[in-house]
Amino acid sequence: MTTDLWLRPLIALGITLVAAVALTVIGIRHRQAPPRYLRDFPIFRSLPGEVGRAAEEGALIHVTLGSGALTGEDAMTSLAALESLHALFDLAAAYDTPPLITTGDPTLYVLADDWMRRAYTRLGNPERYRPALVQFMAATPATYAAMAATYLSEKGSGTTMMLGAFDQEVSLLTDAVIRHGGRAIGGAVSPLGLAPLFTLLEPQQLVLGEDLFAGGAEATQRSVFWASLGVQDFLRWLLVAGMVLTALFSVLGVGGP
Amino acid sequence: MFKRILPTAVAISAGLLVLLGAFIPVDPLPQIRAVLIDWAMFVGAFAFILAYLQLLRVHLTRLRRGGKGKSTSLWVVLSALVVFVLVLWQGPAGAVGQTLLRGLLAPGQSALLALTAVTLLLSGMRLFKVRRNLGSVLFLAVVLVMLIGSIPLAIVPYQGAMGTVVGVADWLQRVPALAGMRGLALGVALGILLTGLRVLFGMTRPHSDD
Amino acid sequence: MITLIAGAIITLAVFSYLLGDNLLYRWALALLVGSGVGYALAIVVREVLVTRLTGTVRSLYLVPLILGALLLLKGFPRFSAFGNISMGFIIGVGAAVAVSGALLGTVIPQVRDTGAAVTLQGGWSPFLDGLLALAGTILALFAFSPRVRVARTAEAEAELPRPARLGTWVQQLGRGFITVALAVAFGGALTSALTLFIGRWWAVVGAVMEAISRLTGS
Amino acid sequence: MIRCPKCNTLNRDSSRFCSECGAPLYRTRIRCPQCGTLNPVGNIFCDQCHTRLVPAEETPATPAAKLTEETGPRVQGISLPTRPAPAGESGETGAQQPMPDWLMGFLGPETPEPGETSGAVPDGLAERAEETAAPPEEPVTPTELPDWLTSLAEESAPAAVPSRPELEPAAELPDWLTGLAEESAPAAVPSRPEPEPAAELPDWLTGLAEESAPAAAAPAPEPEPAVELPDWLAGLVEEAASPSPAAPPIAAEEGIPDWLSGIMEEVPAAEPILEPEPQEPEASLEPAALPDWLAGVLEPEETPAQRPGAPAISAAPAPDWLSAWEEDIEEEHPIGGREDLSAEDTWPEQQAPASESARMGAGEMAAEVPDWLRALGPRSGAVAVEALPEGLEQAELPMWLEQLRPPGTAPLDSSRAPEAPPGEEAPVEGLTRAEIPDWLQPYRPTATSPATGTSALEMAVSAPESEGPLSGLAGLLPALPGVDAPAHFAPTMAVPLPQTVVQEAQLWQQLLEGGAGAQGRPKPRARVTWPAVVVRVMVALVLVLASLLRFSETPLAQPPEQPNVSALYATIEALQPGAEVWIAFDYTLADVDEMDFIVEALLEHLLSREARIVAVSTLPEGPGLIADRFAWALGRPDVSPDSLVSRGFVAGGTAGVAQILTSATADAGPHLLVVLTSRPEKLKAWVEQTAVINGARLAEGKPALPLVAGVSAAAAPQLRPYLNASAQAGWLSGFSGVAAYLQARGLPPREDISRRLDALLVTQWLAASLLAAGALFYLLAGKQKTG
Repeated sequence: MTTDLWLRPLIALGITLVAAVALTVIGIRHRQAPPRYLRDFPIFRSLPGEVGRAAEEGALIHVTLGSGALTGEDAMTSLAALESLHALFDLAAAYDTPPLITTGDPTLYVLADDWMRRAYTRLGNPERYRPALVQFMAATPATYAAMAATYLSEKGSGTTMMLGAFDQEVSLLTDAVIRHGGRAIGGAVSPLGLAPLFTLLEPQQLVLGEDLFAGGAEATQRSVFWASLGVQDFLRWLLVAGMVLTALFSVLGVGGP
Repeated sequence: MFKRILPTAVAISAGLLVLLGAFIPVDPLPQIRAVLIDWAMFVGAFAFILAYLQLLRVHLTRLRRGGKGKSTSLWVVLSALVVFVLVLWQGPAGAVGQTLLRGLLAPGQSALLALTAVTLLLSGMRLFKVRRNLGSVLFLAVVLVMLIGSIPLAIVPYQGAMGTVVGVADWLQRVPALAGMRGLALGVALGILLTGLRVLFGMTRPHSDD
Repeated sequence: MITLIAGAIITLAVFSYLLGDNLLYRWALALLVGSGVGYALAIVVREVLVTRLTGTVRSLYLVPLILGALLLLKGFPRFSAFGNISMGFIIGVGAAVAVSGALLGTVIPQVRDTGAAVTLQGGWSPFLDGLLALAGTILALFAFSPRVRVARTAEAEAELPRPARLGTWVQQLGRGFITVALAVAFGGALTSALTLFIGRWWAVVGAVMEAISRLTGS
Repeated sequence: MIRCPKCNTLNRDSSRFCSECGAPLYRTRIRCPQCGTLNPVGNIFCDQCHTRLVPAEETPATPAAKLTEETGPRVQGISLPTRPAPAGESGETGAQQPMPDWLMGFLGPETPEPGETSGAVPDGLAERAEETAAPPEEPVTPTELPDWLTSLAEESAPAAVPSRPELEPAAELPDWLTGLAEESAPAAVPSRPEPEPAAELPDWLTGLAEESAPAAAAPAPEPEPAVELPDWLAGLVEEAASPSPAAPPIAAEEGIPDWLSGIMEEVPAAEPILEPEPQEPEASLEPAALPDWLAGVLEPEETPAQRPGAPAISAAPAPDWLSAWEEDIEEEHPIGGREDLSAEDTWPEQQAPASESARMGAGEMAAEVPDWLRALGPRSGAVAVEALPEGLEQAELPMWLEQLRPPGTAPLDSSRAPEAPPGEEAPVEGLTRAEIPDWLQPYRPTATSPATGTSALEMAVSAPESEGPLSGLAGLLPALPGVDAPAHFAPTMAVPLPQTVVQEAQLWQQLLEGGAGAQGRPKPRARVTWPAVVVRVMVALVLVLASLLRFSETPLAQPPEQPNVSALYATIEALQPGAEVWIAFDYTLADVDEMDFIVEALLEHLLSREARIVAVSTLPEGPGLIADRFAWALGRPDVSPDSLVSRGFVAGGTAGVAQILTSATADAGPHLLVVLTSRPEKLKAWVEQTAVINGARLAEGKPALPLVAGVSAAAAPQLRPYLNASAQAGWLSGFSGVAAYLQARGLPPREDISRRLDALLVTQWLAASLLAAGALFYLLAGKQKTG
């Protein structure tokens, strides 16, 4: 047991270096000849479509980003959720039917606020950006979900997007969606957050676990994101090989449990 | 300069230092990691101040504009200011802090999460309205076994049947659910790894204006 | 006594949501949000800022103090760009901590334990359980692989080359294991919520009984 | 299904890459936010409605900036997510000259490829764009030049034409204009594997091939040879392009016919777009030297069977008006049969009067041939071409021209053709002023001051300077349009637009402006139907009753035996008196009702083992919870205050946990770490950072720090992989876990614990039956609906 603990940082360092090298190699190879096939993620491509539909119906798009702090465990989950909404920020700024973005963590609020302001600046009219578009709603997950749910009933939301670090409290949001109607798209990484979303959304509206990290690739279409998916695949085979080898050693009784 | 280059440089250097501090347990790297993490928490506190001020601004605007939701905004602003001042003055262990905790915050938030018992049930009951496939049948069957099998009945005649349901519930949690949770967790860990590496190597710069 | 009565009132106000979105519920929620934010900020200021700035190694916190001040400039759109450095610092450290945690706390231990569970030492039953857990974990992992080509319709299935059809099977089985995991999580969440539900109503009944006994003096 | 241009494999509609060869399957442009037009990436303003596409201060320095991985393509203006074209695939990026405005007006918004929902265009707007745009025809790709023209193109195409990805042709344009559109963005001209056999040219055109061949042989000095518009169009282009005199046509010096040279210099090659176009198969690419409008004109209509990208098989059918006289020519002068005719006597002037049928009611116009045809000139071997039918303007317009007549404008007779606008220079020697067809006249933008009818620009130029050193002098400084123009300068169309077009524009405008206004009109909320409220209230009532009522005196439920609970008990039981135990209070206020029982059970056992408790929390509400639980602990007998120490709140989530545990490697480190949490990511953070710390502790030769956990029932399933992995020292979850732990300690069963356990059992059974009932209801309801 003790050698394994000492060995663990070394293996972790090795995996990080392998991932970094793979990201560079696959990135370069990807730019020359795109991969033979990649599963597409229609749900992220439909996000910008929602802006147009909302613009036509005059309805509100409500984006809830969850309570994942940027210094915490869910930092990268919150960042992945923001990256998958990249195209939405630009289009919303362009059509001037901006979504209402809410979050339950201060650091995530500051970053989301930055992204929205930059979308307007990229469009060339930073003065049309209004600070109320991105709101920090509450300090605890339960009150955040309940408060966000009241916005659905107040503003008659057209589309509700629940992407990010959610747990059991997302059920308050799904209940509001059932009561007040409107379209919904949801994605989370924790099973506690996915379970209520599973009962509310159809398969094509639900983003399961690792798929949330593919949102950036679909939204920004940058080759570094597609290369990341390629590296994730490469590392996936590495993990499977590791599990099978460990199992073999374990069956043969080599190496402690 | 301030918009792009400096933030990216700071993010990459601080990130790599913290990463090496975790992977190479050789002094002074772990100490540098601890200091940088402590600083990150310190700077995070300022983000909380900013978010607090923005919350007050939004609700004060709604108050000024009047109309629907005016009274709720009044409650939010008043309670936010009063509680902040009192708890800042006395601290969490003070009389005001404890009374607030036991009389308002804990019961209120518990009640909100207790509401999820009803909302989960209601959304679970509509499962077959949303999805009518093999997946939802499997989902419902496992939920039923979990609910019935998590607490064994003390009444003797049901011991036999009850035992199998409890046994199945336990097996479900120990093997297939464990496999699914691990697959989900490992997939998410890979996603976190690559998203983090993109930030650490400056390939994506969520913090800069570009 | 006051906390009990107050707790009961706020609980009933929150549960009034079941009857419909009413003003009582909105006020109770507003009170919870406002006091929750005020309480949390007071703790953060006291326990994080004040303790460090008045502590022994005050000088160590000069740099984060500057970064914090720059972050406050994010509140003014014109100077917002100066806050990018602070966000860069937070996101850089957060990314490193998340990556190191993911590798050291999730990837390596989970890979090792999934393999280690396949052992003949405990007899056939644990061995089969371990084997099924190993297969399930691998299938659940491949349920997300973008390289696994999935055919959603019969014609698309016919077009896929034979080895790729295996991908569809892998993904469906992997999703099966994940559905079982989500169902178990749903059961756990419901159990937890029911525990809180019972606790809250017992607290309300307790408070009412307490109030009655205080009033009637018995 | 989309067919891959590279290997012809069929792919699913939504595929982004070919499943066989991996070639990308989609295109990109910058979609104008105002009118939805897809503009070439190089544009700063939208070609259609002039909305600014590029942020004010970031106009790109050089349009031909190299695409790099880091900076990625300089997304100029509002760019829908554009997949950067890897530099290798798209060939070098050349500067793309924006198509002349008057031409773009005809092209209209580009409709997406059938079947491909360009995800970035909102569905609603995409559909509206489809409704308003003309039904998309099968796009005539510039690649299918008839063989006879391709050979011509080879001879006239300069060798050094850089390869350029072809642009997507405007789909719904008539052929002759499509040619024009493509000409302004000519197809890439890769090196051709083998020259196509010279097909039999119609006589009147063969001359063209030879005459233009020598010109092409001379290497074009630089830049790429722009194709010359026919005079009747060239005149228009010069006027619309800019006041500055057009560069002298290159072809003029080297003897290329005027109509050819004019086109070559007026409309240089288009800039390549970012998105790698589906690569047309090599063989079918057409040379850039020939004017596409001509190719379009001389090509036969693309037969539907000929799918874009398919190798060019047969020449596109000539439009009706041309094919009409080709037949006539065939009858009287079979093509290719008349080598003996010399160059002089092959042109209409010297021809015998055209046969009656070819004239299409020709009047006195037989002699006066339109310039663009006269420039084709007598060719050696070209068959004598009958006099053109009656002047094109008068003749009954051919079908392909008729489509272009704007609605409601009656055909004008040539007499009303406007004279050259005032201030036009004298026609250049050798260039005859083209007679602009009447239907094009209304669309010539003229800037006239309302009062005097003279151009407002001329007024600005003729007015004497009022201040500065040149005051009093007039006309010295060139008038910069838009800068010096007087305030009331308002360019007006010569003819008011028809009502239908104006209404449609207003509708679009309302839609776009209404976006913000419509924000105030929230979508009507779905009324909450009373059955839903009844079900909701019934479910809540049933649960409340089940929670509060007592169904039997004897306990219904018994605590489950859980190995992890026994392991936890053993670990705490093995603690030495005075051992330091760190407890992390990481549950939220919402879980207080469940976690309190767990905390009390563990605290009670730890205090009975005389352990020194150090409490810490990574949640803001943690210190309050710690104080509350410590107050409860101090209320118990024989508990001294100094055995309870609170380190308070540590911010930063995982970072905070790492910071706490970093100090744990100091010598007086803890002997046991107890994590009490209801949020899975909190325990994951503690488990992961403990692994990091134990690595460091191991390096210092210290034993690893054991970790035990008390988690809520909700978090348990998700944490089981972590708890098994590291917390071999044991863990418990939920209220049933507390009951099992107390039973493991051998304590007498507590009344409140067993009653609460019974209530939990009953509510769980009730919940299971409600779920089953719901499922049954919707299954039956579904059957009725489908039945």
